[in-house]
Amino acid sequence: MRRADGEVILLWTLPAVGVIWLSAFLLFPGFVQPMSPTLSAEEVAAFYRDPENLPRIRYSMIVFNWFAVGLIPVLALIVMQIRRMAHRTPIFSYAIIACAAGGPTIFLMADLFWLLAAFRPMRDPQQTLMFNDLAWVTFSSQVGFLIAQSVILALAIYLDRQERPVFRPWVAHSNLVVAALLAPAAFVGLALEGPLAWDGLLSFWVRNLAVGLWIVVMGFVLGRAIYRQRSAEELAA
Amino acid sequence: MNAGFEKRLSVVLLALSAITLSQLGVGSLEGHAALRPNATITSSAIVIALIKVRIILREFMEVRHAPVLLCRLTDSWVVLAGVGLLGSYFVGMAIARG
Amino acid sequence: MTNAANTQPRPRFVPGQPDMWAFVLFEALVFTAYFVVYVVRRTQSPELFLESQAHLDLRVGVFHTLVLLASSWSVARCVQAARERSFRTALTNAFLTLLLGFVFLVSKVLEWAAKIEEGFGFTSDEFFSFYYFLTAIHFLHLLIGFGVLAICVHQLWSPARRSQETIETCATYWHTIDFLWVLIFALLYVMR
Amino acid sequence: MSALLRRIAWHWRYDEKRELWIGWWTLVVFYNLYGLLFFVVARTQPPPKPSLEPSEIVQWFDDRHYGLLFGYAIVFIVGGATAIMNATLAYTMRRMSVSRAFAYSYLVIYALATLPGMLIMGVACTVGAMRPDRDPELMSWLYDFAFLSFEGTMGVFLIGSLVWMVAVLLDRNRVFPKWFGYLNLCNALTEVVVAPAWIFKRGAFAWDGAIAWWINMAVFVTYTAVFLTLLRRMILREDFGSGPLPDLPR
Repeated sequence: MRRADGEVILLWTLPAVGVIWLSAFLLFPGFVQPMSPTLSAEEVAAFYRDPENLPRIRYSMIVFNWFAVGLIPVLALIVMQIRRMAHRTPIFSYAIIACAAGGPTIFLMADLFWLLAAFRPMRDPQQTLMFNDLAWVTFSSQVGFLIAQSVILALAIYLDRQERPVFRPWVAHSNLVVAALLAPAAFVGLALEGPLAWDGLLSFWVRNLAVGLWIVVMGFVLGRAIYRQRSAEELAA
Repeated sequence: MNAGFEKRLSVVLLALSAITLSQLGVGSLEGHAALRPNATITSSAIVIALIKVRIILREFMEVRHAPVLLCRLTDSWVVLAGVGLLGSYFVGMAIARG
Repeated sequence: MTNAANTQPRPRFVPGQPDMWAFVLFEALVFTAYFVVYVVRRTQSPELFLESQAHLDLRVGVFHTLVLLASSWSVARCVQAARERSFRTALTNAFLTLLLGFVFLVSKVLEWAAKIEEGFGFTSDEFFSFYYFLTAIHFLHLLIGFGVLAICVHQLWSPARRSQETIETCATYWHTIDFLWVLIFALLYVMR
Repeated sequence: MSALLRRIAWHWRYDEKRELWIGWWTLVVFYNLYGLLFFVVARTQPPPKPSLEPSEIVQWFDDRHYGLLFGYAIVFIVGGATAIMNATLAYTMRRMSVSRAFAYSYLVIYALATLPGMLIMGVACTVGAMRPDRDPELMSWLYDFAFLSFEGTMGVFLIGSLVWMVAVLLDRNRVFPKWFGYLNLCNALTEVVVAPAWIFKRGAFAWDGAIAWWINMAVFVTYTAVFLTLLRRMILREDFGSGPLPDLPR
């Protein structure tokens, strides 16, 4: 019996989704040089009305809309690995399942607000500003599920007490580091300027690099675990 | 069926129905009187309702055969409801007037 | 299972699951809280409440009360018959209860329809808000009660089941619908 | 303090039930923390009046500017903890003699509940508070969005409680007492009672009303306190078998 059938395919969707996310990220004109929260309503409206920007906003956000849930299969693979760990209860794998839908749903909400703002750029600038705020605040501040899945994964790894643990302890340590790097972004509402603002060092650069780092690290260790599991199963067969 | 028990249930039903029908009398207060708050009617309505509730609890729901704890609990709820409803009526009226 | 052959009332027992009594007492407290809010709001604008209340027909309320009291009586008979292992009688009484519950249901819907026809809706005024709220939340308990009675009938139907405890638990739930209505009747239809 | 740390370390190393205890302590700590954040720091509970004028709403946001921004930031950081809380509660259903479908339904329903349950409200309040000079009409929209998403989303809790109720009533493994199953029904019924909050702006049925908020909150707090206590007992009784749970050890 090969329980891991198809897991390799799911694993290799990760680099594809990564490339797509990165391209959409670069395509959105508000990300490369993140939009400042200090812009006035008129300036924000002008950003959406700019014929240079508008198509790029729409197309990048449509791509995000397609692929926002792209990480869920990878989270499902993590769940499968947690199930192989030496635990007494399925609580940790349940908890990752509970996290899996939360993050993408929130990201989709942010995506909807951006698309709504871009749908009728001639709206009253105050309304465009509100949609823009909603999008950025939702996007930046909603780190709860990302933190939770890192912390839960770390706990699961620490409590995986067997001869050959599924993941090494350093994976748990790095997950905790990622969780710590994500946390400051939750305070995004407190400042319109400086490192906490949504275009700032902590809320934008550190947060998004932490997400990227997590995807790369988990991609590698997950790949190694899955291939090791496959060869072990082939040997057993 | 145990004839004694059956008779008892029917007597209880008749008593409860008779009390309920007697409340139809309030309906005859048409016109002016109907549109005035009436503390007597209100308190009697609440008290009669709670008496009916207690009869239902004791007879139909067989609390009279139940352990003392359940009797006490249901009775304290009946008292609590009475105090709560009458109390909020009279206190509320006093606040509205004052 | 209870000792069903014993026709003498047993010394001190809780009818049905004691757990259901926790539900009964908790719901009774929640409803008491609703009632207190209603009475307090009512005393703050007595004229409005009385004027709207005059549009309710006391006779309909009395009819509803009589129907539910009778349904309580029949379900009590059902329990008693089941205890004496006359399951045929018990089943008849369970069906009678269902029928009476259904009469209440239809009559309540007709009353609501008539009030809406006359132009009194949920948002018409404060009295009618409370009227619809209290009758509707009670109605919801009644709908759950049909499910409960179905369980009771299901138990009585086959000799393989017939758990006296379950039947008594169902009956206790049904009586709760009845005694809560007695209070709602007093507060909506009779009180001045 | 060091004794406490040593105790925790012991449990971490040797306690068979550590995963369950992690779940239980997360539940206890976070319910208290959420209470503190919503009631004391952000001061969004008890809820304000739905009938405020736009200018009063601007004032409302202004009065608790830092409370909202700071309080909800903490909510955002720890909000994901609900995942482990719900996983623990779902585990209780897995331990019952019922189908796993109950545990899975509960898990997914409450994972979804986090959004309308607090995150949308947090986003709306943060956006409202971050620009006090925003158009008052839009502030009023954000205010409605915050409170109606929070209070007016009932289905997840309604169906979630009913799933738990059916599981408890059918269970033969004695995981929870039957009366807790019925208490779930009481909680589900109060979720129905919130619905008029979508219709009324004042009175007992509005989102700050005596019936739609106060009585419901009392029922919810009772329900939560009860299941935390019962969950603790369940963990103490847990034997990791598949049959009925033993009695509480003396």
